[in-house]
Amino acid sequence: MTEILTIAGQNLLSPMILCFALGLAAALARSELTVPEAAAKALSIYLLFSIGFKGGVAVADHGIDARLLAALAGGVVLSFLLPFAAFAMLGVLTRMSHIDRAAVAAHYGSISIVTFVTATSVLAARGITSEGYMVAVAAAMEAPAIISALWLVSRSGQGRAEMDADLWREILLNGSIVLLVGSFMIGLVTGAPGLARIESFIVSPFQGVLCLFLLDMGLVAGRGLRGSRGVLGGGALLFGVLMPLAGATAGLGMGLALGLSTGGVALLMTLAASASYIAVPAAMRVALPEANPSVYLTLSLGVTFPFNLVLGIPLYVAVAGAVTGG
Amino acid sequence: MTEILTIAGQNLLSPMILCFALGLAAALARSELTVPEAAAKALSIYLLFSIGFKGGVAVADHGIDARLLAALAGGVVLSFLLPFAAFAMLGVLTRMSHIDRAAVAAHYGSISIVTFVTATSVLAARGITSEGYMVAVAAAMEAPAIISALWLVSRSGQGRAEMDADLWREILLNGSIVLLVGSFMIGLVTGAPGLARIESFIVSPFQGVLCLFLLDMGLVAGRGLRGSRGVLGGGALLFGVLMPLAGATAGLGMGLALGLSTGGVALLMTLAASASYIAVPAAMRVALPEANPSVYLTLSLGVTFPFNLVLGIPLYVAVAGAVTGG
Amino acid sequence: MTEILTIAGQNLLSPMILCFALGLAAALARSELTVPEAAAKALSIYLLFSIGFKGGVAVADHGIDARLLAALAGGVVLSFLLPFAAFAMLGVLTRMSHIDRAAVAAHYGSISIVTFVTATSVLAARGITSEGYMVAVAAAMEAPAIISALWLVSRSGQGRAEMDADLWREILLNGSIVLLVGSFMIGLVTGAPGLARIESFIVSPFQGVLCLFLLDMGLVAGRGLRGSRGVLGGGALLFGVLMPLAGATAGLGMGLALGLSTGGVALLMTLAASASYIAVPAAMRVALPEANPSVYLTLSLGVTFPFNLVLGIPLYVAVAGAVTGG
Amino acid sequence: MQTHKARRVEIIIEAPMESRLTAALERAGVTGFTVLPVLGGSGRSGRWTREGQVGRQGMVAVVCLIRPERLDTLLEAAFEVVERHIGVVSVTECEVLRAERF
Amino acid sequence: MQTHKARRVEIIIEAPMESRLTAALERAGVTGFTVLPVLGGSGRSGRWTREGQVGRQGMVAVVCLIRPERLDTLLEAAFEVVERHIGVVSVTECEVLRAERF
Amino acid sequence: MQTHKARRVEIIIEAPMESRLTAALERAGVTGFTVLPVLGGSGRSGRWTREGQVGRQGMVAVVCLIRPERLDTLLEAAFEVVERHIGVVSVTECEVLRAERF
Ligand SMILES: Nc1ncnc2c1ncn2[C@@H]1O[C@H](COP(=O)(O)O)[C@@H](O)[C@H]1O
Ligand SMILES: Nc1ncnc2c1ncn2[C@@H]1O[C@H](COP(=O)(O)O)[C@@H](O)[C@H]1O
Ligand SMILES: Nc1ncnc2c1ncn2[C@@H]1O[C@H](COP(=O)(O)O)[C@@H](O)[C@H]1O
Ligand code: NA
Ligand code: NA
Ligand code: NA
Repeated sequence: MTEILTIAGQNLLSPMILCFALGLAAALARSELTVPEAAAKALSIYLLFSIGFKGGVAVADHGIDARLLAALAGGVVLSFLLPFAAFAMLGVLTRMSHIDRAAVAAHYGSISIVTFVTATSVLAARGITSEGYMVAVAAAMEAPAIISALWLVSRSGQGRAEMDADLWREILLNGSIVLLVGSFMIGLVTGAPGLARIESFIVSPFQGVLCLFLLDMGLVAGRGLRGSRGVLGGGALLFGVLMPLAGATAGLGMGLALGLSTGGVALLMTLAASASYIAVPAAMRVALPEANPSVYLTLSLGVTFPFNLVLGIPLYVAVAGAVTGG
Repeated sequence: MTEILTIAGQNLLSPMILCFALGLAAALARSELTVPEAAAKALSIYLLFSIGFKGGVAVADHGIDARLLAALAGGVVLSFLLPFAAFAMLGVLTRMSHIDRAAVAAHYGSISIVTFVTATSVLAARGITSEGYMVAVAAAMEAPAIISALWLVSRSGQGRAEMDADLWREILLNGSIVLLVGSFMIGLVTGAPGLARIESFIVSPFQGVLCLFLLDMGLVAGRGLRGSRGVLGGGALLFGVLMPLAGATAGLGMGLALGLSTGGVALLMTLAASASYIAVPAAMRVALPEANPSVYLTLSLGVTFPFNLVLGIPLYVAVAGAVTGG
Repeated sequence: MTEILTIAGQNLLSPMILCFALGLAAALARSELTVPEAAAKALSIYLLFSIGFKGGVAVADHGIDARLLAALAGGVVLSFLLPFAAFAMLGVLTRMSHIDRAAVAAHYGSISIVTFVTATSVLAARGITSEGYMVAVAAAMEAPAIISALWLVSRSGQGRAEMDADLWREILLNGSIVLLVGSFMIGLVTGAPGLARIESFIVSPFQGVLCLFLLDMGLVAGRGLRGSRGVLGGGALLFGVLMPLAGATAGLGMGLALGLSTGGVALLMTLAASASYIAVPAAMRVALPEANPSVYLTLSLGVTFPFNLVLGIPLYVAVAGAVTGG
Repeated sequence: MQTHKARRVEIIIEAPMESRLTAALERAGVTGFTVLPVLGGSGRSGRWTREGQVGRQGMVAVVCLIRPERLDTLLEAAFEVVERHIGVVSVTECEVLRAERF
Repeated sequence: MQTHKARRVEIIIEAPMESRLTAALERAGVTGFTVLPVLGGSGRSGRWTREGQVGRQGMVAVVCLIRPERLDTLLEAAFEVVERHIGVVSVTECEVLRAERF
Repeated sequence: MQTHKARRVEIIIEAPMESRLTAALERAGVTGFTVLPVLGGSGRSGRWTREGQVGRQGMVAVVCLIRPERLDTLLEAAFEVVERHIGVVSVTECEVLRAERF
């Protein structure tokens, strides 16, 4: 317990979280501060490239771990199953339409890579290592949840999901998956000598870049929250906090079953607890245009993302440490 | 005197000033070289964040200085009063309309944060320290001058200033104030440990980023100058050089009265000498649409900004050193 | 021979080339991964500034080399003459129209600065030094080829080239020439002390930035290739590989005649072998609007650029080493 | 296809005035509008380009499709805001699909 | 100068649907179109701006100049794509130079 | 509100030609125009998007509101520049506020 509080306190007072809070506050106060779209996208490319590359180098260093494939499969299973839990929980807590519930469920089965990146930086600050291939697991968990959600819609007969080959390609080859997996493989191939050549670009400035990126995330989340006041009822807000906890619990079980390290368990909990706000929303606009974007974006970006960032991650790290004895 | 020449010489041959000169020359020669708007904005976010954060950390390290509040008040007073001096000087030197004079006056009471940043980098290069809270003073000096200018207009009855609650919010919560104050507070809270985590992002590359940013400022200033040939007469040009000297003198007096360090005095002189070209122009377009933007932009960005950068800052640093004996 | 294979192998497995390959693969697989235009332009500004500055500092350190002017003249001569070789080779290998041949020829006489930058990074990785003024040679080689191409068109009477003073200014003061020459001169003036101030910005992150930039180049080249399938016949493709080899041979001869160092010869070979895809295409759209942009862009960006990057540069470095005994 | 008469109003205005214009449009009962970026332009107050700018100066184009009978209310609301500022307002006749949206 | 009657169709649509719309236009025999960026807007589904977005959400404007006789085919193709999605379609009469291009 | 007849000319042209076009317009006595960015498009010379580009290729849209009687001068000036280049020109009838501005 004190462990949790210590981590939470340290986390709360880290420059990253304070930057996020600054962005949130600025947006809620209607400041015109903005990070240009192109700059925010460039920062996210940097973060994805850096984390993928470092993951690949870590795997190259330690040799391909036998658990790599098992972990990938475990992540995919989680991403497939979590939407069902989310869908059911929304049925209990809210009066959302069938389609909205399915769309939200897709988001919570998928993952938020920024939440993942922030968790890796919390682990790094505490000196906890993790499996390098967790970035590959993150990539593998992006898409399966979409299938579950579309299946939930088609089963109900209350809507029509528009899936075509183009959409599948867009989902599976979306920018963050390609960049994450691609840079992971580059890191794997070039290993430590490759890292040495670009270390002062992708390692040292990483946490500072993350600060600016989270500042922008705070601005975007805050603007989203302001624009959608009244969209979410109390039940939905509750869902936005309970669902990550449920996801983290599932991630914990899976992580232990896979025999991951303390850091690996904490990251899998974070992945399961996080909700997508880039890849899945775009897919939903195409496949389920009737679902209300305000609902799913506000939940995933306005509620769950801040919750994970501020309270969730320290909690998951502490629990993973306690359970694995790490 | 030799001191001034030495500093001026070193300053003139620094990469920053040469980058500014390159931009200016390229624009005047009508090269199509441009820094994309989004990139320039990203660079300015970096500079503001870095300088605010480092200021906060400095204050956290040395403890809250008793003079902090006094310095803030002193800055606000300067920003309120300088527009009256500017307005009067314009009346003597030029035949500008009442409204144009008021609009220009607002710019010179307010501050240019890039000029401030460049001055901190000149101080750093000479090993002169300054009060960390000077960035907060800079933020506090952005807005008051606008009030003075609008009062000058309403008093004259020769125009109508459109002020509404929205405009006040836009001015007080404009991007650079929020970012500067916000990152100052983050630095204050996280202190040296926070800085350690992001040092290689916000400290080491700082001067290089400033170079590219000044390159862009040179391009923008040069394009502005080309587009507004003939807008300014000799009197206005003279104002663009005399007013910063007047402002610096006022800043010197205030700095000595406040008992600031050598570096602090030099920075307050720089702030008082500098003229806004971001926040105030936008406010003027809303509040005083009849004022001619070419006049105030050309003066502040095309004349006073280069003057301060090249000659003003070394002069203020040398004078502050001589007067405080620092 | 083994030397070539070693260099080629090391090059192939460097993070830079793998990033380029990742971008190419992503684009060919129709992933929606993109680097925002503003970010890509910002990266290229960084690369040009950094390489120009470092070149200037190198010249400042070693003193102005007597061969500087000769090297500039040599580069200009190459740029003037190579279009004739290209034009003739296209006549033999393809059935392109006169105008298309001239337009393509202009590209191959001019240079690709990214190819040059990549070559400097390969040299640096192998510890081979080169003349700092090679960046000035690169800048000098951008424009002359355009004149040769327009002369080829006007001589033939089969088209009309639209040249005006504006176009000359646009070509001679295009962004990359101005930035390269400007930062070279800044480096020359500020020398090692200037470098020390911005070293952690322009030196250490350089190779990492190059990685992200080449990722984007891969994406752009891949999208270009997809969009222009069928535009090039086998003869044109062959030209895209043979012409750089011919250019490199000319560059080798010129480099030896000039008495350049091993690194200098390798860089001059690279410059001669590379083809423009920024400055020249824009000039061709204005001067020779009837020439088909798909043809020259696909050849220079889709065929020759990857060829040089992957095979050409290691070959030129190895040959330069073998011939100069460096 | 079934189309319906409407008007397309295009207002080019300084960026700092954008939020004031759209607020006025909303007060005037306009149900929708679209904001497009502007790179540069020229008019009585001279030539400008986005590249010669720092900060959020510059202009935007606000496009508004509206039923013909509501045009006058819109123009009055827009004029109120535009009056003292630089910028231009143009109105074109057009047809729209899905009239229920306007 | 010699001009020719044509129609200018403007379709404002969500960015993720852009490639589907342009593919449908091409299938309907449209020979050309231009895509413009959109900064923000407002409609039945509320207000949005590019700044309140992550990823590739947002909208684009697709402008299509077309011979009058081809208008119906185009509108049907566009409607097919737009139908279930947010966005607006407007048609204006216009004149074009160089009719051979359309 | 009082409006005045005018024409809205929209010229979509390659970015390297922009300055030549606006210079020609100014020589033809055009008092104002607005330049909008273009993301991509398709035409006789094929499909292009801003993302498949390096450097300053790409296109822009130049919008020009003009009194009807000046239209021909404008079109001739524009045609001069556009003639050998890819791009399209369209003209729409419109009404403008504040006629004294045109
Ligand atoms: N005739 C026009 N056609 C199109 N845009 C115009 C016209 N006149 C002015 N504008 C736009 O409105 C801005 C301000 O115009 P003005 O108020 O005349 O200075 C210009 O920079 C243009 O972007
Ligand atoms: N009346 C209108 N005029 C111009 N643009 C509109 C209009 N209505 C909707 N839009 C645009 O279409 C988008 C979606 O509209 P809607 O489907 O009504 O939510 C809005 O965000 C606007 O960009
Ligand atoms: N019918 C059209 N409608 C709208 N824009 C067009 C049309 N035709 C061409 N364009 C635009 O003009 C550019 C060049 O067209 P083209 O000269 O036909 O290759 C295209 O990339 C489009 O941006
Ligand atoms: Na999840
Ligand atoms: Na001041
Ligand atoms: Na060449």
